[in-house]
Amino acid sequence: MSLNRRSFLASSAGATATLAAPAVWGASHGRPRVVVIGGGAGGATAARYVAKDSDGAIDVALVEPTRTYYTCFFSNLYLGGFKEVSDIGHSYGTLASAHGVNVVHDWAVGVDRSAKTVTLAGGATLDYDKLILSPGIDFVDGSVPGWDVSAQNKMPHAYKAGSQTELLKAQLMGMKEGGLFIMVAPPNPYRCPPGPYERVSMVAHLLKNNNPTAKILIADPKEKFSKQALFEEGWEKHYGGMISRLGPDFGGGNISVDPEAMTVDIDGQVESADVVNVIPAMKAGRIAEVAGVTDGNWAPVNAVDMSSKADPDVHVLGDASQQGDMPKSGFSANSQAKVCANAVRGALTGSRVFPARFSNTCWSLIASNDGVKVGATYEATPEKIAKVDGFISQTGEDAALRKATYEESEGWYAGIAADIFG
Amino acid sequence: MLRFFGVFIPSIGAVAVVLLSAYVFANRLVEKAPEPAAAYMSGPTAVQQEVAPKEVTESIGDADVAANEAAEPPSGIEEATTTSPVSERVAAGEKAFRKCRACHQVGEDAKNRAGPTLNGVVGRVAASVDGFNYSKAMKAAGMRGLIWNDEELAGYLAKPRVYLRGTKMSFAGLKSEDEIAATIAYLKTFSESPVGAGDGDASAAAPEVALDSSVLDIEGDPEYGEYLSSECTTCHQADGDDEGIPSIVRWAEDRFVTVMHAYKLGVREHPVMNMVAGRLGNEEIAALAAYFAALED
Amino acid sequence: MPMTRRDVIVLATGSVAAYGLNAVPARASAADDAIAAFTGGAEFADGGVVLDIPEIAENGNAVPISISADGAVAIMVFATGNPLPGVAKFSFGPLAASSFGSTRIRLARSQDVIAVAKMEDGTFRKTSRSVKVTIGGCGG
Amino acid sequence: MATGVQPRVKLPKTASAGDTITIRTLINHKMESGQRKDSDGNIVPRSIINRFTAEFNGHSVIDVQMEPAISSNPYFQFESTVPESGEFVFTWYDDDGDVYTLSRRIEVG
Repeated sequence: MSLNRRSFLASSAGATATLAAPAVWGASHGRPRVVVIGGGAGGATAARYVAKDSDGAIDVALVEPTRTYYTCFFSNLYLGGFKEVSDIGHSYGTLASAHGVNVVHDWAVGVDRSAKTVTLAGGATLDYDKLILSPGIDFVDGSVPGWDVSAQNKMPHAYKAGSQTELLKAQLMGMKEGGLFIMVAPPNPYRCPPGPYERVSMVAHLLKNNNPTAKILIADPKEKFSKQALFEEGWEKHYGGMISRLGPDFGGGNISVDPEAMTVDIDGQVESADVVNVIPAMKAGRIAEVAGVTDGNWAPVNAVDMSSKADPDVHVLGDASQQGDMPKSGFSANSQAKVCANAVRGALTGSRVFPARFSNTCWSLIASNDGVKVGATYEATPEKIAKVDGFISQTGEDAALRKATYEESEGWYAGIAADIFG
Repeated sequence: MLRFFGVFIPSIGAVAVVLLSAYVFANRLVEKAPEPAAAYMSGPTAVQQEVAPKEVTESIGDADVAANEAAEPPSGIEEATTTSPVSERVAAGEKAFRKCRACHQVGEDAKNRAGPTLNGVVGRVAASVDGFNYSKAMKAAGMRGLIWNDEELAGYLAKPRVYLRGTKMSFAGLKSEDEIAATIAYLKTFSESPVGAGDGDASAAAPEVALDSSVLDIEGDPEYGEYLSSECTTCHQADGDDEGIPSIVRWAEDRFVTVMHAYKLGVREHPVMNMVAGRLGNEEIAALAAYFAALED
Repeated sequence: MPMTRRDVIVLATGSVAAYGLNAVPARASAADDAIAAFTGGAEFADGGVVLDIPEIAENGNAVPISISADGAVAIMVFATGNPLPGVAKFSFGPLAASSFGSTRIRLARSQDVIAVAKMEDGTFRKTSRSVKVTIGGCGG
Repeated sequence: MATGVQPRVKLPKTASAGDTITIRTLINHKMESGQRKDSDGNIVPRSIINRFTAEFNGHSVIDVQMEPAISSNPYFQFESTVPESGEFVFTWYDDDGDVYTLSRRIEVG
């Protein structure tokens, strides 16, 4: 998950033990050192691949405050009742035991790029030869007037999986009969372009069974969204009349909320809602900004090795990076991590470095056994990560194909989880 | 008329087996080609014709076995006493098959029991009997295109658990080569048209693209393959587990290469695989094949 | 995202399932009959109606369409390839600032969409547009 | 369909006399076409909004007769002249006999 400083300060449970004494670890020997910040799809993959492929030649530390990582991907399926929360939780045990990654459960709070050190909330300092930042997202303050993280227990974002996702589901389960669920959708660019719309599908699936007269309203600042035709076709087919979306032409981009009153003001029209899911505008996880590698909301990178344009010894992966044509997704982060790991290992040990190649596929579940997907391959150009080729599911596909697509997504989940966490 | 079909249909089947074997052997029999790798699209017949005649002569005998026996049910013991060497072999096979009967049924009313029915087993794709709960290893073998031809069956029957690690078949194996050959001959009598016997899966696993040996013989660079494999392991699990997405580890290299080219050329259809394979060159496919073939547990 | 409209043309073969897939495609005469019902069989001139609809509809369940005709009292829209060709009839009152309307319609498949305007003088005008129903959407 | 149907309208709050204003309307409704079959193969009965009207101070602006080919959650955009201050009344007629109305005042200054 992302390193949200504020949620850290708000919670006392997060930052306690560390596995090792990092200062000793840093100074004890001459092997090159890689520090990875953020144990999600980008960071954990990078840590695993650097450690696994260098076979002990490089010391790898992974800084991640949580001991159990809940993937954002498939968290919507938990909302829909297709997965248990335990299905999307992963521990870091294998990274440590099988690959020798030094997993440090703490928050990274400072980066000194000239001294090449990372400071942790617990006070320790880690030296690095190469720093890999994969902190995910944070929210842009004030992007939804009336909402800030202090309101997340009234109006959850559920866009970092875990307790927020569970809270949203509990609210949905407890919603009064015929109640109204409002989603405030985010502006581009944001984590997982089809995510909000898969979530709406899964919420509709949940409500269709538990609360069939309930309604869903999406307030959306975007004219168009990912897989729109597929989602709209599915919504009409499975949840006719339940879901409405107000785009910018109906003021979907002019929103404010009142978490105490549980109201959403859509372009001057005040709606009383029973459950409100606010997904604010996003930016790179805070530590990227602290490290000084962001330009605006995101961190520009060189596509060839995911190194920061501000510092060749700092690499930025996944959602936090300005990743050209690639969407912000767990798959993308995992793909970028491997390119980065190959380059970092080459720079530190002289191992062979192969050309960068990226790919992404995003599966979405619309209803039971009705899965769709979109994907593309990418390459590195001097300007950016550039798209090579792509595909998307078609409207009107038969049920068997959609079922197969869903089953494939389950296989993918098992595959990427093994690829990230070992 | 019935007798005529009894003879005829298995022959077609045998030829089909031959064409399949031709593919398997093409790599070895066709002269190492001097053509550039780019010429891998040579027509399927070009490769197959060169080897097919030889194989046909070798296989006709087997086809005849199947033909003769299919005409008369093997239950006719007196039939076995009519002294043709072929019939003798089948009779010996029937006897050997008693060891298998505890788990496997053949014949008209055969049903899946502890093991799948073996009607049509010769020439069919591994793990292709509907409704039988195969082991993960067997399913993976079917997915990568293992076809139960004489060679594969002989290997498997000799030492099942060595030949196919992870199989559920808890049988030590048949002891002598004669016994194995006889059992296969007997099983062929229940395999009217050994290849694609009314089963869509079989045709799907037949080699869809005939690749020039210059493509099949590229020595893959396993280190490059390891790097490239990271694109695969986002979905396909490196330890060979398969849950909705097939395992791709420890395939024979030429099978791997053929399947990837089938995706690349669109002969096999799957949007993700068509896209991924579409940008892999011959060297890259060979590298991947080399890496995954050698991958340990 | 990365998928351009041009890519989409190449990729797309889709049909629209939710509406009318099970129905027998309407014969041309069904649309002709519906138009005749609106015009009372009167002759009409081609042109003079603006029918704004995408050549390629990314989602057959919601195809944006705008119609206008200066001086029209009513404009009716027909989808010749739908099981029921009638779509909507816009009648403009005295306070309409223009004979203009915009909505979203369902198209069961690729087909011709026709707008017929009834003018103040009782004459009729017609414009037809061919629409390819396919799928688009952005990457990611 | 009588539950939870909520019409929405977007138009300016003020205008000058004689101005042309653009009005957008949206109502959530499944617009069941009567052409579709459910998973058991039975035709799902038609249930649509069949007419939409807009009036200003009792005078017609637009009157739309709708067929099942109008997309779910029907949307309309059109233009009105505003001669004076007054009230727009928007009305949607459901197949099931329900009528949904929404009024909006506009001040001409």
